[in-house]
Amino acid sequence: MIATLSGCAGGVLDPQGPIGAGNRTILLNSLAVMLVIVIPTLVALLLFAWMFRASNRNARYDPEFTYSGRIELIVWSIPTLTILFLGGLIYYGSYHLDPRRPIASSQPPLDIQVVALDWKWLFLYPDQGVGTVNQLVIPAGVPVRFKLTSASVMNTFFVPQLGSMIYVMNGMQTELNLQADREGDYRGLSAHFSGDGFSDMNFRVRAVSPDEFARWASSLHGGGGVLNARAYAELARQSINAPPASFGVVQDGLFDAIVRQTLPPGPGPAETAAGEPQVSPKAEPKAGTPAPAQQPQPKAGG
Amino acid sequence: MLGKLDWSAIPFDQPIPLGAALIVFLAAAAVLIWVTVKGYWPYLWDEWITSVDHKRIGVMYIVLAALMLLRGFVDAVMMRTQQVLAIHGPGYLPPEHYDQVFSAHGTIMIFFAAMPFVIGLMNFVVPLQLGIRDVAFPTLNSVSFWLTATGALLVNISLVVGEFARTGWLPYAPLSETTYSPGVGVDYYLWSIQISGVGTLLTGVNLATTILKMRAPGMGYLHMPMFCWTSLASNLLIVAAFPILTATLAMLTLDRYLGFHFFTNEAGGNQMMFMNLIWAWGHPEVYILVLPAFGIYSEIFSTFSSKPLFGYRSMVAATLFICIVSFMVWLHHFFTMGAGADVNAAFGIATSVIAVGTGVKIYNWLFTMYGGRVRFDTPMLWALGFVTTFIIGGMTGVLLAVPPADFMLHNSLFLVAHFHNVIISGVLFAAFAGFTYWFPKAFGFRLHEGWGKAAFWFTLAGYVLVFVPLYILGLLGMTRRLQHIDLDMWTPWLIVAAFGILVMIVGAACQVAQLVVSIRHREELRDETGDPWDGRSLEWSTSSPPPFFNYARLPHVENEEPYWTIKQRAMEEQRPGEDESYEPIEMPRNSPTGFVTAFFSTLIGFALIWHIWWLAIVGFIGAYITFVVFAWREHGDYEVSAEEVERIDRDGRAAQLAWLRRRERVA
Amino acid sequence: MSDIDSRTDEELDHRDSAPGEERITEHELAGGLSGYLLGFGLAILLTIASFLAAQTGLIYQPAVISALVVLAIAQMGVHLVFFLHLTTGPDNTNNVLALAFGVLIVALVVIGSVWIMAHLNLNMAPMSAHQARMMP
Amino acid sequence: MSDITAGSAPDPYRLGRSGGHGHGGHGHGLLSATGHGQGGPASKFVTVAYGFWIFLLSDIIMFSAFFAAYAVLSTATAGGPSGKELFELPRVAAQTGLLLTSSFTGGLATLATHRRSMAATQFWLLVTGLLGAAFLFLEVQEFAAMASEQAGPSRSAFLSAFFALVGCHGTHVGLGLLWLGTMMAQLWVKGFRPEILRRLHCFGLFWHALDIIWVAIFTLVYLLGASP
Ligand code: HEA
Ligand code: HEA
Ligand code: CUA
Ligand SMILES: [Cu+2]
Repeated sequence: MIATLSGCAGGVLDPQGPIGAGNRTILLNSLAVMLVIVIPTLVALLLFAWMFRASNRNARYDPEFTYSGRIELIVWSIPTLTILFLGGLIYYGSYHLDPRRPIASSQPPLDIQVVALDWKWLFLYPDQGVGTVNQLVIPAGVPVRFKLTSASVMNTFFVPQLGSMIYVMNGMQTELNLQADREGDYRGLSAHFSGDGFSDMNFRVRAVSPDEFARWASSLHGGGGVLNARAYAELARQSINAPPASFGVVQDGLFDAIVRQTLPPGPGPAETAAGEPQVSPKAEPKAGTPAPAQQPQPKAGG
Repeated sequence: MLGKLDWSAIPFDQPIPLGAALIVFLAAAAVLIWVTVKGYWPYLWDEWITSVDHKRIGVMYIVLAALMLLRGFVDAVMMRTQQVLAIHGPGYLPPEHYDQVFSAHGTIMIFFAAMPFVIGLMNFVVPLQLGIRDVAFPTLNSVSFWLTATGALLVNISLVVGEFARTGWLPYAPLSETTYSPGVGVDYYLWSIQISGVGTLLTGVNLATTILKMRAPGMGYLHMPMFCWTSLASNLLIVAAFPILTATLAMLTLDRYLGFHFFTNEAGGNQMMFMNLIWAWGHPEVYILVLPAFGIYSEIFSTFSSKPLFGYRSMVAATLFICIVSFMVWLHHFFTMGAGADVNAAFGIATSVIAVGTGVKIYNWLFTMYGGRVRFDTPMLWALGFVTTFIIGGMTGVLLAVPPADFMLHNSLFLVAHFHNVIISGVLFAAFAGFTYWFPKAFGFRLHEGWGKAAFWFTLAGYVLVFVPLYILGLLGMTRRLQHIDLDMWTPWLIVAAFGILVMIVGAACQVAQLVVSIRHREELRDETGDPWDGRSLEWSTSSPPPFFNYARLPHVENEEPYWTIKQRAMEEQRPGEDESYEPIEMPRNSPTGFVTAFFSTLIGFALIWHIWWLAIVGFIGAYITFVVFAWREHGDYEVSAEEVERIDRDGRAAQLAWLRRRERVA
Repeated sequence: MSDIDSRTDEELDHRDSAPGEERITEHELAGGLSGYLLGFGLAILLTIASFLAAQTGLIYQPAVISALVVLAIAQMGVHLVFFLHLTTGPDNTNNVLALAFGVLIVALVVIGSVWIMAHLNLNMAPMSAHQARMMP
Repeated sequence: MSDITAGSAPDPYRLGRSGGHGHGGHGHGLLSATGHGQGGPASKFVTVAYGFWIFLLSDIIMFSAFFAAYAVLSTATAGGPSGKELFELPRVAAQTGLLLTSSFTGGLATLATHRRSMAATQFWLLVTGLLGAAFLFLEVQEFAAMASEQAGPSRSAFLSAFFALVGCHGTHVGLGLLWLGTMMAQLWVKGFRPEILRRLHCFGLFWHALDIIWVAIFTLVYLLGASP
């Protein structure tokens, strides 16, 4: 089972970047320390229950054995010592793997802004001037500095193989630093339930070489799709299983406008579908019939 | 006239819930008709519905809990089957229904299955163990029960009329605000939890007062049985935590009903505050559930090892330690919100410190068995099943308390596996263990051992088969609350989990069979001694079922194992002694107050959910009138004459005396 | 705990007073009417002091908050002692313990929440100074 | 530790409190014994008052959640008016005086019950109620004024928290008045019976507790909010 576990790609035990690796090491360290006392405890439990079974007449019956100062002392101190060590791990781990902490690297970090919409992810590349929906392209080996917010309800941005997740909330901005060490395709998702379309709030993360990243960004830049306030309002309406899309032009300051709520939060179900609140609004039909928001019409060039 | 309520509220277009609801309601109607035809109403009304006897109320709590457990279990089965059927497909539950299922499952399990089960056991056992005749406020006790039942009723009404919340068992804002949840689902949640929460709070006040102020003569704090200690801690936590829940849900209600902005996206509302407050209640809540469970296990380990509890004082200290520390850790539910390293480290360390108190308990149970004579009756099996699996669940809890690890496992199925791992072994097994252990006390006959053991083994196996895969799935990056799945990597484990749930169904069936078989064979299983397990605390000293006044004379207590001492002395002195005079005693009178209050609160709740304002006003006036009528009533108590006490008492313990004599002859 | 053990019930009996119940003994400083009067007077003085502290410049401005908090705690103490007849006597132990538990929880909830929320708000304020500089 | 049973018969039912062990012996001796434990169940008066005391603590904890929310949201004015612009301290001073005095007269009513003086008790209870009603009147007036100035609870999170916190206290005062009225009627009809005395005692606890909460409100909400 252990073999299948570690051999299996895609989980949190198969990290592809320094943050995920750090998290995993801490996880395994803590686990190991605890197993050291949990396993003997488990064995002792079963052993004592069996040894002192009523039918075993060889076992000593000692109903007076109800207190032992020595045992009490041991019983309190073993867990205490374990927790002391674990406390150190928690303390240092919390500081070194704080999501806001920049990743040490010779490369300057790449800035990406993330907006969780109902129910899709919008990624903006402020320096490249482009944006994508439900697909994230990052350069491998380069630290990425995410700034994240939500257009409506809470979500959690999470790429299991890259490590730490973080909440995204409307009117607020969280920060997260991640890095992919190797090129590859990873799965990204929302880890926090956000409504009926939640199960499809996944995105693909493509870690490519820095050169390829630059090529990708410049090929996109100025190309199809304009993301301005109006297009954003369309995009912010609820839709399920939105296909990946991209924008060659992104209005300046869009992200900050969302964070500072100059762009209003997503409308929720009220303006979706038929427009009137229902007792039990039906889910959108799955895939196939995407709402208009998912195909930004290419209007003007950049 | 009817507010938002109209025919569209009934899901005619959704065959599954409608059919399920129809079955439930037909069954309920059938029961009602049966009761009417048989003419049981007067009996039910006099002996149960209006009863203020803590034992009757305890039993009613447990009946309610068992029913809701079944409902919650059906939800669990639906979720597990949906997740295997919805690999690369839609499954059979569309999202808006699936979302209600997991929300209802969590809500029902915590508030209407686990809480009533635990409260029911405390209600039944604590006064008996304390050697007194009833709780401090018997009528209030009945009100508490009926308020809890009201909450459960409202949740189940949402099956047919309208919908339930689609927000998870804790309605995180802003998803639960009107903008994103315009329907009545969240309102059902709010009012049913508010109403039952008031009931729970009153229970907390009641039992805490009972334990602190009403113990048999001689029972100092350090003579209380362990279960009373953990109940005390749990009820203090109820008193301390439930007001926070009330306040938090009140704020959300104000947001939804009156346009306030506590947690909205607009006008400066702060959604993080909702999480902060709800967990300030939510974390203590899980210890409210598990502390009495620890008490049950303590009783069982000592009884079935034929030994006093090892390290009694240490156990008391650990209980109080957990009680206090549980109020300092709530942030561990949102490490990943980004509060920063200081805050995360502080709360992470505080959380892991709870492992010390829990560990002490585990080791003391271990040494209780050491040097004992361990009997593997069903309650002991549940207890052993508990310790061995709980330490794994506790350990994964401590893993989640390490912030960098939680950054990867938060909201994953690993988390789901953690809390089922601790809650099922910690609370559910304890409920089953306590149920089997005290059942003979309540009804005078034992439960069938064979079926009980079968239920244990199947449930244990199913539980391992369901939740071990969930741990693995969590490590493979699968999050909770997924309505459909599109990753092949997860498939094998989902199939194992689905197989596990089948095994669990067998376990649940054994459980039901155990009850049925035991009732049919009750004469063979009759326990005349009042002490079927060779018990050590006071409840075993009275007859089974105990007379309505529990003890003809309050026992006098000298140490933590009063009944054991009594028995030992009786055996040494070779004679069961004769009685002296009886005295008249005062008992509380039955009262319909609880039931009537519940009736009006159901009206109020339903009216508020559907915005039927006039009905709500009617309900409030009715509730006030009930209150005044109760307050005006002439005699809350009545006197039982000495002769009556003597007669009942002699009847009750004739068999017991015979047993004592038999035992003497053997000795 | 051992304290309780070592007492006989004789001693404890009649020494357990209900919360708020006043057992006037000859040793008590101010009981009955004079107790209420004294409490009322002190409460009025403390209230006036609070209003003065807040409204006049008598107190160094940034420290006003601590003055107010101290005065409020003092006033609550006055209420507890003179109106609710809380004492440190053995007959009141249970009542004081319950109160202490309540105060502990209130403190944990309020201080904990404020601390957590301050950190969260700081980390997530829509526009930090740093960000404002980055604005186009 | 008392060990009176050592010499007596082994039967569980002979372990009751036999004569000679202090307070037992008479009909309701078991119920009237008080104490922290060894003495057996506390008297009904102590039990009821203690239970209510615990309930009050839980009520205060509920307020603490509203206080926490207020503390967190007090700066979230969303461009709307702040406390400094809205709070009128003279009114708050008047409210404080009214509630404090009513707490005091409530105490006088308690003293009157000790003397079993129906007239005095009813009089002081009435005064207490009237003062409470006057307090409530001022509060409603304040709320109405704020709502009419576009500063109602839905204006901003700050105002939501303010209205909820202060309004929750006001609701308690209102419910207290309802209770008080009911109690006065009961006292009138039934006289100084033990259960009436118990309830009056609980009412006293409730009323003083509301005053204590008001101290926190006028300090933390009004004085701090209005201070420059
Ligand atoms: C007390 C709490 C409790 C209990 C006991 C359970 C029990 C179970 N739970 Fe539950 N669960 C929660 C609390 C609980 N759960 C919560 C809080 C959530 C989160 C909800 C959310 O996401 O918001 C959750 C979510 C949850 C999920 C959703 C996971 C996800 O998000 O994807 C799943 C999926 O399988 C699940 C499964 C189960 C199963 C299989 C059991 C089984 O173990 C059930 C076993 C039951 C029995 C074996 C009882 C059978 C016996 C009888 C009915 C007879 C009784 C009769 C007598 C006593 C006479 N649970
Ligand atoms: C009865 C219920 C119960 C119990 C007892 C526990 C016990 C514990 N829980 Fe659990 N928990 C829940 C119910 C429970 N939990 C629920 C319902 C949730 C999720 C709710 C939701 O999100 O919907 C949750 C979530 C949860 C989280 C949040 C994770 C997240 O959201 O990301 C965390 C994190 O710290 C946590 C930690 C712990 C710890 C440290 C314990 C400890 O108390 C465990 C202590 C026990 C042991 C450690 C084992 C025995 C000890 C020894 C053998 C001694 C030696 C061992 C050591 C020194 C390690 N729990
Ligand atoms: Cu939530 Cu910032
Ligand atoms: Cu927790």
